[in-house]
Amino acid sequence: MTEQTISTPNKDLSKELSKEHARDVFRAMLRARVLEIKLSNLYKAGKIVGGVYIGKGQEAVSASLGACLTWNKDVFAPLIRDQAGRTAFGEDPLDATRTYLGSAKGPMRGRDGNLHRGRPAEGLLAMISHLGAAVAQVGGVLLAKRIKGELDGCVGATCVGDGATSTGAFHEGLNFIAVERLPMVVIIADNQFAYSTPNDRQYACDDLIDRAKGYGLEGHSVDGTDMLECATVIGNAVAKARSGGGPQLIVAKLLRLSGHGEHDDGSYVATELQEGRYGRDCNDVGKQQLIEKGWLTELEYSKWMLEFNAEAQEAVAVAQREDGPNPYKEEWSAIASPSLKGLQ
Amino acid sequence: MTEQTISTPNKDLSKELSKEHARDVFRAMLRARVLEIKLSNLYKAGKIVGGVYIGKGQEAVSASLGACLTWNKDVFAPLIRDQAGRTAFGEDPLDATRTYLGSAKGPMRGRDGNLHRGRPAEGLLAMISHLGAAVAQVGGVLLAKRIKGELDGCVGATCVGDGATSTGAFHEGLNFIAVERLPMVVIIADNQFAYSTPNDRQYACDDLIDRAKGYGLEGHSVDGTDMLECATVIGNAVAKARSGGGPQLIVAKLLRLSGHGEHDDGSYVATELQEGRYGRDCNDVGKQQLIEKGWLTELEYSKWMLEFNAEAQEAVAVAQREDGPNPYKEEWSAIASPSLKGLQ
Amino acid sequence: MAVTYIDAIRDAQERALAENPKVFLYGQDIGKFGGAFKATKGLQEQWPDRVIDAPISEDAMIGMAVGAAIEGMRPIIEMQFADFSSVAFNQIVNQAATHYYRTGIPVPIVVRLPSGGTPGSGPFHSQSMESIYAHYPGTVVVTPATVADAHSMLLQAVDLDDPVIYCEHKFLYRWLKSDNFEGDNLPIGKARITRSGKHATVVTYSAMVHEAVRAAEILYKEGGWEIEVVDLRSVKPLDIDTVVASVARTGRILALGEAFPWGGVTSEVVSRVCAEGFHLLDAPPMRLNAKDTPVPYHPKLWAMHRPTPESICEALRNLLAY
Amino acid sequence: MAVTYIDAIRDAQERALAENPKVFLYGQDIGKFGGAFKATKGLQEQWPDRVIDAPISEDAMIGMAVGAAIEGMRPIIEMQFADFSSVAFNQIVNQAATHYYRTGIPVPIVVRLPSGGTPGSGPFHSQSMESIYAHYPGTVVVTPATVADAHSMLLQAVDLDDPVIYCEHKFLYRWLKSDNFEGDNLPIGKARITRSGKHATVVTYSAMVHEAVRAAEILYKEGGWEIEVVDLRSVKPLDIDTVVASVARTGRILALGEAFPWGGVTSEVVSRVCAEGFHLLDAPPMRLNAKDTPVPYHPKLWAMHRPTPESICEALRNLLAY
Ligand SMILES: Cc1ncc(C[n+]2csc(CCOP(=O)(O)OP(=O)(O)O)c2C)c(N)n1
Ligand SMILES: Cc1ncc(C[n+]2csc(CCOP(=O)(O)OP(=O)(O)O)c2C)c(N)n1
Ligand SMILES: [Mg+2]
Ligand SMILES: [Mg+2]
Repeated sequence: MTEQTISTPNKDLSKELSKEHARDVFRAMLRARVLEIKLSNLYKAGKIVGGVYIGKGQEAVSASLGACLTWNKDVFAPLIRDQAGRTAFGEDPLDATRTYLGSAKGPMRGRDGNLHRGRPAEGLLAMISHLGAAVAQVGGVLLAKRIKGELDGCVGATCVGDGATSTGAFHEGLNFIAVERLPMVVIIADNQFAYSTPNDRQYACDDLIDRAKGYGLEGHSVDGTDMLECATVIGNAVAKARSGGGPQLIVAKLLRLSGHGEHDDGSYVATELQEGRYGRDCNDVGKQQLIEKGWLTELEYSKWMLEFNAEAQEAVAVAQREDGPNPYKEEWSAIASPSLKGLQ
Repeated sequence: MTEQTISTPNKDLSKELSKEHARDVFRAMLRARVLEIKLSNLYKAGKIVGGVYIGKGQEAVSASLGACLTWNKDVFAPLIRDQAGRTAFGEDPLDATRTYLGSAKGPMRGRDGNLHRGRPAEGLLAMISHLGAAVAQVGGVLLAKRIKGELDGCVGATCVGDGATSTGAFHEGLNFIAVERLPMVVIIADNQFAYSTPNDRQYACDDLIDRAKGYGLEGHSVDGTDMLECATVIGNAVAKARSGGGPQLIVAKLLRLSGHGEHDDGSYVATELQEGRYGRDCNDVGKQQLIEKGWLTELEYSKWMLEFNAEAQEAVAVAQREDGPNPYKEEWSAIASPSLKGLQ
Repeated sequence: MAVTYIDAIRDAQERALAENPKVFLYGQDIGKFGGAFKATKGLQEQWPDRVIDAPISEDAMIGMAVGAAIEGMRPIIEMQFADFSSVAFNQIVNQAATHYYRTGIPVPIVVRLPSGGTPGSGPFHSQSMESIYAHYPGTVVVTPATVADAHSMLLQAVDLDDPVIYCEHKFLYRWLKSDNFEGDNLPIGKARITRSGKHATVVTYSAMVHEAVRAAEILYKEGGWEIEVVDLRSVKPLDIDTVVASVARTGRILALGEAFPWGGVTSEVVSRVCAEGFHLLDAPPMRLNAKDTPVPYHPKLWAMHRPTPESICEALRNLLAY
Repeated sequence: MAVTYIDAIRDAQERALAENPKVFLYGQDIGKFGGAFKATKGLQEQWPDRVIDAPISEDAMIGMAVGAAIEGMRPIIEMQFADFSSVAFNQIVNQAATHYYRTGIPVPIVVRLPSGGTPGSGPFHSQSMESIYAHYPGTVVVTPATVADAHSMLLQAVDLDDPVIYCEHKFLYRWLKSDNFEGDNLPIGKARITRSGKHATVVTYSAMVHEAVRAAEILYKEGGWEIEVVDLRSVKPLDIDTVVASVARTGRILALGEAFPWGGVTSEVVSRVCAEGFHLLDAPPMRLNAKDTPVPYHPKLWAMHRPTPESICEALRNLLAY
């Protein structure tokens, strides 16, 4: 697990969802959920400094995206609620635990924390906090690949929330990828809240998918709680972008099933919403759907749960055993150029 | 002319365009054109430092907006090509000549120049250069009026170009006014170029009006070279916003009939475009339309031209006679608070 | 009953709303939720029309505020974190800060920036941006270090006619307590001698005032050194008279700040002291800032990135030994 | 045949494109049109896929560049005016400048900022933003003052692994001429003695180097004063060794800049000289900056807003008289 072994082959999904792919998506959803529950517990036990932000309820959307992306070939900029997408894409759970727990061995070496992690050299960008900023960045990776003549068959992807759609960065980024017609998929996970702010204080259109046309993007709507729908729609959108169909915008409707972070009880989310159409848990839905299709048995499910629990447990244990960064051995420089090291 | 005398009464336009209003719009178009030709000539003669930016070809759009706004009540943030809107709204031509020629008596006192002028206390905002920044600002004026209980019957307005739609500021501003449902009219004058950049490098949708729905704005398209259509459509949109119909987005199609500024020959504009549908001059169209309707005679037109030429001539002459700012008498402080004057 | 620094910010806003109908609050999650740090808790209930939730649009938030101020209002804008004001940078420095100079119409807005580092907050929730905004003509930048200053300076900021960047330090929010909000009500633009001394002066502001006092205590115990601590309170305008008067007494100065080391408040302080009190200096004026990297996430790195009582003592020992 | 400062910028970009397939140019109107200042004239014809017109989206332009750099490219981004980089501020300081520190993956981008005042350009087409970007860890900020430096430093900037803010002064574009682009090819990070002297040192950069030389000439004629002029060339890193060595010779320093007076390069220079060469100073280190207002439009105001040979001479006379 310490090596980067989990990767997903380049899937060129046809309209028909395969059993194999659906199971991959669901496994990533489960793995992410299990890992995030661990992280949440660690936070509540005071073992994680800063904050923990989980993607409960958004796993179907996120995993459906990540499962279509190929490590070391595609580029993915996950945001706040994309543990499932990271997992499906191929992020090692140790990257998460090490970053949250501040192990010096994590990809961020204690310099950055929680969600602000990635492996940019392998296609997983490390988000900054400023919402919307990743859209243009992913576009830049793709533009670079185009200039180098290496774009063929590649795709870029990112997820944002409803709140992030209000940022200028998001707008400029979307417009840029549309003008350049880059093979990119942008998912808006419209979970009805930005922190405490409900949609009616965030935007005034009926549905954010109404924005697709205005950018000249192909648009897709999806029920973010319906795993099979997510896997199909998102899978097709990725396949379309990959095969030259131009940039794709997907709006997934769902509900954030946690607080904004684990410090937040989310008590401002009305009960009607929790009990409403999008209040259901996509992981429950996904399990049900696979079982109904005969693509999963209860026994398998239990085995997976055991496996993922053990994996998460181990990832936490490893990270907890590791030292944090040693401030006395830090280089304390933000400069990369060898000729300028030590100058200020 | 040195006093602010020209103002337009609050017009609540019905669908039917009145002769009176159509003539007002056209007069403003002519006055602006005449003034800007003078300014352009001054620039070419080396009498204006910096640059001159004119609205040739965009007068119908701009005047149709300005003519529906009431000085000292409504709020208007003109942009680059809005001399006609300024004139129709009630800006004294002296404000233009004084600002361009750097008279200390102008509203900007030589501190800012050319288009960066206004009378914010009277509802005419003074643009900064950064495109898109005025949208939220106008919205802020309206929000303030709402909080004060003075919003009833007021309207706010601004114009931007096709290029400005790519800015994050424009997006954030539009979204904000939509969420607050402010009585505001935003016109996109899509003149097919942003400086030298043609639309296909600026946006990827078929028509910028496709963006209205995505913001939850009511949208209107108009042929910006057709004066009567502009006066009607823009007039109705302003009336609608004023009477509680919520924010309105108008996209006017036209062609910039000048260079970006008078330093630019605009040679990158293809002949087909100049000879195409939007290549015609709205001022010619407007004159023709009024004459056909029997709302204007050639004789009147000639009298107006004489009148406006004299007015522009006088405005230039006055400004040229006036002193520029005296740097030795400047306060050289950007601080307004009396208690902090002189501190740094 | 003790009140905290964040209580002071909340109470000042409550009073401003109560006393001045021109005041309104605008920011993300500040309404029913009461703000990410609860600085506006309960205020929307009392003034539903004057405590308004904003979309995640920092640029538009400031653009809006400028328009509202032109229309005579006195908006207080909450940035969720100072770091996100980077997105509003243009509207702050080019729209708000230039408006009075250009047009003669003032833009009295207050922009609240939850600033500074706390353990585990990382590069994008820890920044100190006072130097960025202070560089531009037309701004006022305040950096309260005490509960009473947090209170009175916010009220004063609302009354100023200029855009005020109000840098509130997150580390002080709940940690810093006082019996009440009362203080000496010094005006913005005046520094304060927080602790008097005679051997050296530390000029600082915001959370570092407390670290400086700690360092002063250590050195006093260690060798009877009496370190004077000057709290700038506002970094623009910067009360150089009080600073120079202190240097006149001590002959030695350390300018201390939590921000990045290139430029910034500490270099401005040193430069001004040189310009106005060079002959008073018995030793080279010194600076101590954070290290020249983004603010790190890990508490151990964070603790070494910013100045600490220990590193301040070390700097002061060098200064005293000169 | 004379070449100009803007020719140097254009030629350096041409060479970078020719020699390094990783280089590409991105900016508004830089393609067929050749850029607002013609710095990219004819380049798109030669490299249609590597000279790309951008929408008016400064934030996205830098976001794009960061992504491209991560993917191994070396983009050069043209801001139409430095002033508009305010809209890209967040992407520059938070995305580009932090990336290497956070991830270990460098972000080698060059951001060209047409900077500084020219008569009639006004508050939003005249700004000098070097201090803003230099404040942040992870940036390199260069400010060439000569034709040869404009050329060599742009090529060097492309080769550096960090985000480089390349501040090119618009006033020098066509006014500053040279026989060719050749120079001493000093590396970024090294200052240069532009004129040697023994009575006082002026430390400056960009267009002000030429104003300083003019002032030095005036004072030489006036009273035989020999003023040394140090051209910093890059303000971050800042070559304090060369500055201090100069102060060792002259004992007197004036830090001169065209930017706003609060903070900035001049205060950083003064502070560092104090830290590293205090004992060498025979007089208080002085600063001269622009006035504390936005850059005014009117040429008469503009000429008084920025330092001029006359105001520099006045400052130097005071310095020499101390
Ligand atoms: C530019 C910017 N402003 C403010 C914030 C603070 N912030 C972090 S997450 C968040 C809410 C995001 O909501 P949304 O985009 O809907 O994502 P969700 O949390 O619902 O997944 C806010 C306001 C930020 N990160 N960036
Ligand atoms: C944020 C920003 N970036 C760049 C510029 C420089 N600039 C001034 S006008 C202009 C073109 C504007 O095009 P458009 O919005 O279509 O208006 P038009 O000139 O066609 O009326 C540009 C790029 C600017 N003013 N603001
Ligand atoms: Mg959300
Ligand atoms: Mg245009």
